[in-house]
Amino acid sequence: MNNARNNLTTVKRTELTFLEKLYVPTLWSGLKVTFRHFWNTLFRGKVVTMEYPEQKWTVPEGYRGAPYLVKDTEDRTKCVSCQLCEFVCPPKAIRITPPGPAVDPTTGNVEKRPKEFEINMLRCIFCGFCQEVCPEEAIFLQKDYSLTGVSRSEMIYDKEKLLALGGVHRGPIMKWKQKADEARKQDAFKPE
Amino acid sequence: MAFIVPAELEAELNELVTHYPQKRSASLMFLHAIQEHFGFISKEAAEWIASKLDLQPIHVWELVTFYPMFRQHPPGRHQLKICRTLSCALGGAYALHEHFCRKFGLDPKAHGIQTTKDGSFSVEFVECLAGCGTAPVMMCNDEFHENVSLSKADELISKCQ
Amino acid sequence: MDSIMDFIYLHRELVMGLVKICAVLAVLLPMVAYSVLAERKISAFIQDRVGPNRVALPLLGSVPVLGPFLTRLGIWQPLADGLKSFLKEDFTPNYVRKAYFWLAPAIALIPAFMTMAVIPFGSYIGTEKMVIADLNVGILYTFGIVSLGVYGLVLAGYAANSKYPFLGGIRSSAQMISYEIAMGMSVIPVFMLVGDLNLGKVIQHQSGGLFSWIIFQQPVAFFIFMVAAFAETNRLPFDLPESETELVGGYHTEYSSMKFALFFMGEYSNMIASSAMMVTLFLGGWTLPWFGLNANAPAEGGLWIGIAHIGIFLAKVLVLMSIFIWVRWMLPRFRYDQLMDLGWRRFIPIALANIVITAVILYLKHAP
Amino acid sequence: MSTPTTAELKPAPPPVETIRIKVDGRELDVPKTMPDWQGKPQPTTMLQACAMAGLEVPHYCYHPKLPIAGNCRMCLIEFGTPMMGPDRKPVLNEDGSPKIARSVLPYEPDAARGAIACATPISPGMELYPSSAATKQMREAVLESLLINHPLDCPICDQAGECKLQEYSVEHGQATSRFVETKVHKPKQVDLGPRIMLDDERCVLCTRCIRFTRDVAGDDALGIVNRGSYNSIAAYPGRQFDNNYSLNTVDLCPVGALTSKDFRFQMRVWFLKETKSLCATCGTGCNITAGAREEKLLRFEPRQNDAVNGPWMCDHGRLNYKWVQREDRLSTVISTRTGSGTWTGVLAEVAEVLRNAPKGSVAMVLSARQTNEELYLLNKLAVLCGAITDSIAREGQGDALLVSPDKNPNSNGVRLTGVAYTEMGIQIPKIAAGIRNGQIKTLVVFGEDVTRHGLEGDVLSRLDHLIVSDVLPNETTQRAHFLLPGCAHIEKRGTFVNVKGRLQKFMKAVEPKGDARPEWEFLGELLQLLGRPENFKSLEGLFNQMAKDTPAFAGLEWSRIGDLGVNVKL
Repeated sequence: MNNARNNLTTVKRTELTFLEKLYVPTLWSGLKVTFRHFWNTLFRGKVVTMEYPEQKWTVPEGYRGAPYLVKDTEDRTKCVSCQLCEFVCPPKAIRITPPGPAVDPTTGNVEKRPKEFEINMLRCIFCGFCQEVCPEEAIFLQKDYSLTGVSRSEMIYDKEKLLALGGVHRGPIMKWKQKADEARKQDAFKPE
Repeated sequence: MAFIVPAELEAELNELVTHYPQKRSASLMFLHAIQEHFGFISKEAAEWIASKLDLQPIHVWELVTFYPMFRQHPPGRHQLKICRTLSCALGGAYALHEHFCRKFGLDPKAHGIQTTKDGSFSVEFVECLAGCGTAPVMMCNDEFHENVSLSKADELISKCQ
Repeated sequence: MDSIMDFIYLHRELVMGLVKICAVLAVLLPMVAYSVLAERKISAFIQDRVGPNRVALPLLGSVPVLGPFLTRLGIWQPLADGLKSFLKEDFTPNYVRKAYFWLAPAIALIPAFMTMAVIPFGSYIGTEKMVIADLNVGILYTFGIVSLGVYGLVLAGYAANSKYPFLGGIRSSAQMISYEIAMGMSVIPVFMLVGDLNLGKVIQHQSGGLFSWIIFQQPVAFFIFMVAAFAETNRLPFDLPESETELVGGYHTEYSSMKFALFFMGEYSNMIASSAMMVTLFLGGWTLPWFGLNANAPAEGGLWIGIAHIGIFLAKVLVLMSIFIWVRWMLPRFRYDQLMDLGWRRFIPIALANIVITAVILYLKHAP
Repeated sequence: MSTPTTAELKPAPPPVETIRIKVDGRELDVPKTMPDWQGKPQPTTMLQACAMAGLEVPHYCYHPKLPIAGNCRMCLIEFGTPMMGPDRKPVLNEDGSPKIARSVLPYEPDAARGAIACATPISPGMELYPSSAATKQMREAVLESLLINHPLDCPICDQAGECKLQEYSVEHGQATSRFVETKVHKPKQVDLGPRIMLDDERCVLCTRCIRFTRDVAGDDALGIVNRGSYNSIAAYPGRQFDNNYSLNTVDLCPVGALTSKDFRFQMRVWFLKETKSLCATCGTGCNITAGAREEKLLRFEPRQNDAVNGPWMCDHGRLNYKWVQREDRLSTVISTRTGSGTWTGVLAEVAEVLRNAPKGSVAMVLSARQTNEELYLLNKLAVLCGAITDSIAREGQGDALLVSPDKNPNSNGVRLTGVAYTEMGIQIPKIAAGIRNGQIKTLVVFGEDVTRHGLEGDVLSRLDHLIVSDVLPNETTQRAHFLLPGCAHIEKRGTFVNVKGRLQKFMKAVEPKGDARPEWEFLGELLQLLGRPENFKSLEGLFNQMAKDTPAFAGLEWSRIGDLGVNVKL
């Protein structure tokens, strides 16, 4: 205890001089600072404000905006409704309705797609867990930061809206395609 | 198409069952006999065997799909089996196979047994026919042919026709 | 027609009083509105922002150069704000003490207006003295009225019946009372110099050139008075009663719509009133030591001089208003104990010392 | 495997012969024999010995209720046996303990040779090393090999979350596969039968399904076709795998190869709230786990209870849950007399009717689908009104395994609570006659459509008051003057007594729809309105009171029934 105390360095608070105690010089320099800013803004146009609807912010790379669903380059919904994002979503903003037992034969090896996929943008906290957890690279946080609506129900984005906003993802990985191609190639080698 | 087994074959098969302690043990022999007689094992045949041996058809089907030489579809009238094991492969089995295929308008790269449209020939690769010294060897139906050159092959085809 | 003229002739003082009241209100209310705009704009500039620049009037906005210019200045913003105040939902929480809750905004606003009555905002126009009520005890009246202002705030804090307003109300009562003492004491030397409580006389006293302005004779008094005025009007760095960071809004937390706007107007009216008082007491009132503007306007042909006096007065008030706004962005809010310390242990002793010193100097000067 | 919690009177078992072995260096006495899947004593296996030592040996093909196949190799463990000298005597260490010879590969004495724990019996002095490095390596190798051709489509696989391949990969596997070759693709979405979908790519060929359907269900429909990497489970071409127990193979399948068409893609299993309940489709009373998400029932799964259903249940019972949440479900309480639509209002009216009914003018038809507690309360009500009571028998097809011919879940409850005696339904003609001759003016019906059981519409129209409680609408509920919407058993708690006299309790899985309330709740309130002192705020209290009042349930308490139920005297 003593040792610890001995090791401490005590920093002495400097006594203020009489002038400093009056604070008047300090006040004066403060007024100068504010006045300089006033002057620069008013007459030299040094404005930091961005006037939003006319001027728009350049969104940096890696910005986490609203999460949207993407399609691949062959116009397929990448989401297979594995519901991992629904599970991981901290504010429970995602709600997926799985497709039920009917299988769409056009999907090839991808047997499953969401019947409905809803994100409540009022609940979404843009944390990016959904993107991180997605095994199919089907949901991405995109650059939209200004989401507006006039009702709560309007802010629940459904599958069509999410897909339309999400656009096409040009990623090189297309699991279903690779699997389907492999399987097709092997059909020829199948024993009778 | 009803599956009818001739009486003498059935009698032969009935006798075959008695060779084994359990009926089920006769399944392979049954399959061989049926294939010999009909050329292949149809689903009806498999079901017939199953009922004959007090089995479920799936048990017979397991055997049929396990052994590649049990056929599930009718082969051609003349079956050309070309050995492709190492010695014959080095000795020109693939060229021979391709030759047959071209002759019959079949795909030389396709896998498995191929039958001509008129059903007269079927061509396939088989594993070792135990004639390595005289590669390439092949079988035409049950006949064994050694040192099969392309001209010999043509000869074989014309003989069959 | 004649009867009306007769009435005017008979009750000249009453009629002129009403006219002056109307004129003062007609100037004061827009000043309140535009001081809000000034506050927003100046604050914005100090913070490198642009401030309100969106509200456009339908017709004026489309005038080629002027329209967009005025819009960018935010000239129409106060109109929109005022309109908004009326259109917003006037929400009264159901747990408040309704009568006091409704009364408080009015009580907060009225004293600020009443202070204006004794301030001489000009010399003469014609034969009419430019003050609503030329009281002999003007300054006493002012202090009497100003101390009423605190009731509006305390009442609001009490009536809202919730904790933030309550704390705001308590803070405001303590702060107002503390600084009123310092303020009152700081002006005593002024009247010792002038020898009269009439504010008109105070201005007469200062009409002898720039250095006859009392600020140069009593700088300490002016400083204390100004700081106390900041405290009285709840301006930063003394905005403890409404400090939004800790009390959400203090005494007006529960107010909305026009009732909130009344508090707002009250605050800005108070600022204007304090500025006017400072101008009157320390900065020579409507006088200007040049161009012969020091003397009263003559009754004949002195109309322009009379108007110029009013303009001078307003200009001085505006400069002080700007200082109010300017200071806001320079100092952080005091802690409550610092506030009390400053009031009781610094300003009151200094003001007392100032009185004594002034008295001594005056005695020595006039001593035979 | 848990055993029934209540002690049943049985002769004390004979002392068991034990073998002393070591598991991970810990000495342990294990019985020499253990019951196999059919209950016959068989030499104890390494796997069972490890389980007794508290160590789980991973396995796919092994299942305690199926014959042993030993084909997945997942349960490989390293072991050692006491070393024998040339003189056939144990070799001893210096300290006198027997020297252990670790089992090694014949020509590679440094590499351990594992044994499949599920099929290798233990012998005296044996040492098992289920946690050794060699065992770990064997498990890694087996998993790697099982995953060579696995499609890894967990995101769309319904088994994900309860998949042994996933679990063991995490627990015992390697993080990465060394295989870069193209995977073998096998048929996906194979329609195996009306209720089963097969994905051959995911199959690990453990043959649990084949053994189940051959040895337990007795419908030898499945086999393995093709050879080598193309091995796949199949039914005979053109035949359906459609026996009434086919869905058990979905539970058995350790991976996602066999999936239920009904549950397929409906919901990921980790979202399901699981509730211990019973199947109420027949009198067997199979124990089930009901899976629901946000008040929507999604599946029933069997819950192991060796005294009732083992680990199985029939497909019919398993899929018999959809009616509970049907759209036309009764969900409003209503009195057609006054139009009142609140429970307080309607119950007050019903109480008024029953209070003013003269003795002998009330009859009650109560369903054997009601719980014991409800039947007990209804019986109290009947005594209060002097009513004659009866229930309705429901006979159907049974089978040798689980399905009972009695289609009521609580026929014995009806008998034991005194609602009906030996034969159900003998009073119905009497009630019908009573209504016809005007003696019976008030009829109380719980859970039955009496128009189909001898009290046709024209009979009912003679009644002054028809008080009906049910779950689904039918002709009787349409004619009701007072309609009290009740709950399906999955929406409430209670007990049933199955055909063999086992009293079992079940829990509430989902909330009832609309106004519907558990019958015991409003029956308690009704009895109070009629001046009875009882006020049953909780089902526990009600059950304990019933146990006191009912001779067959004497000595029982809700808290002591346990999840697997108790036998009562019939």
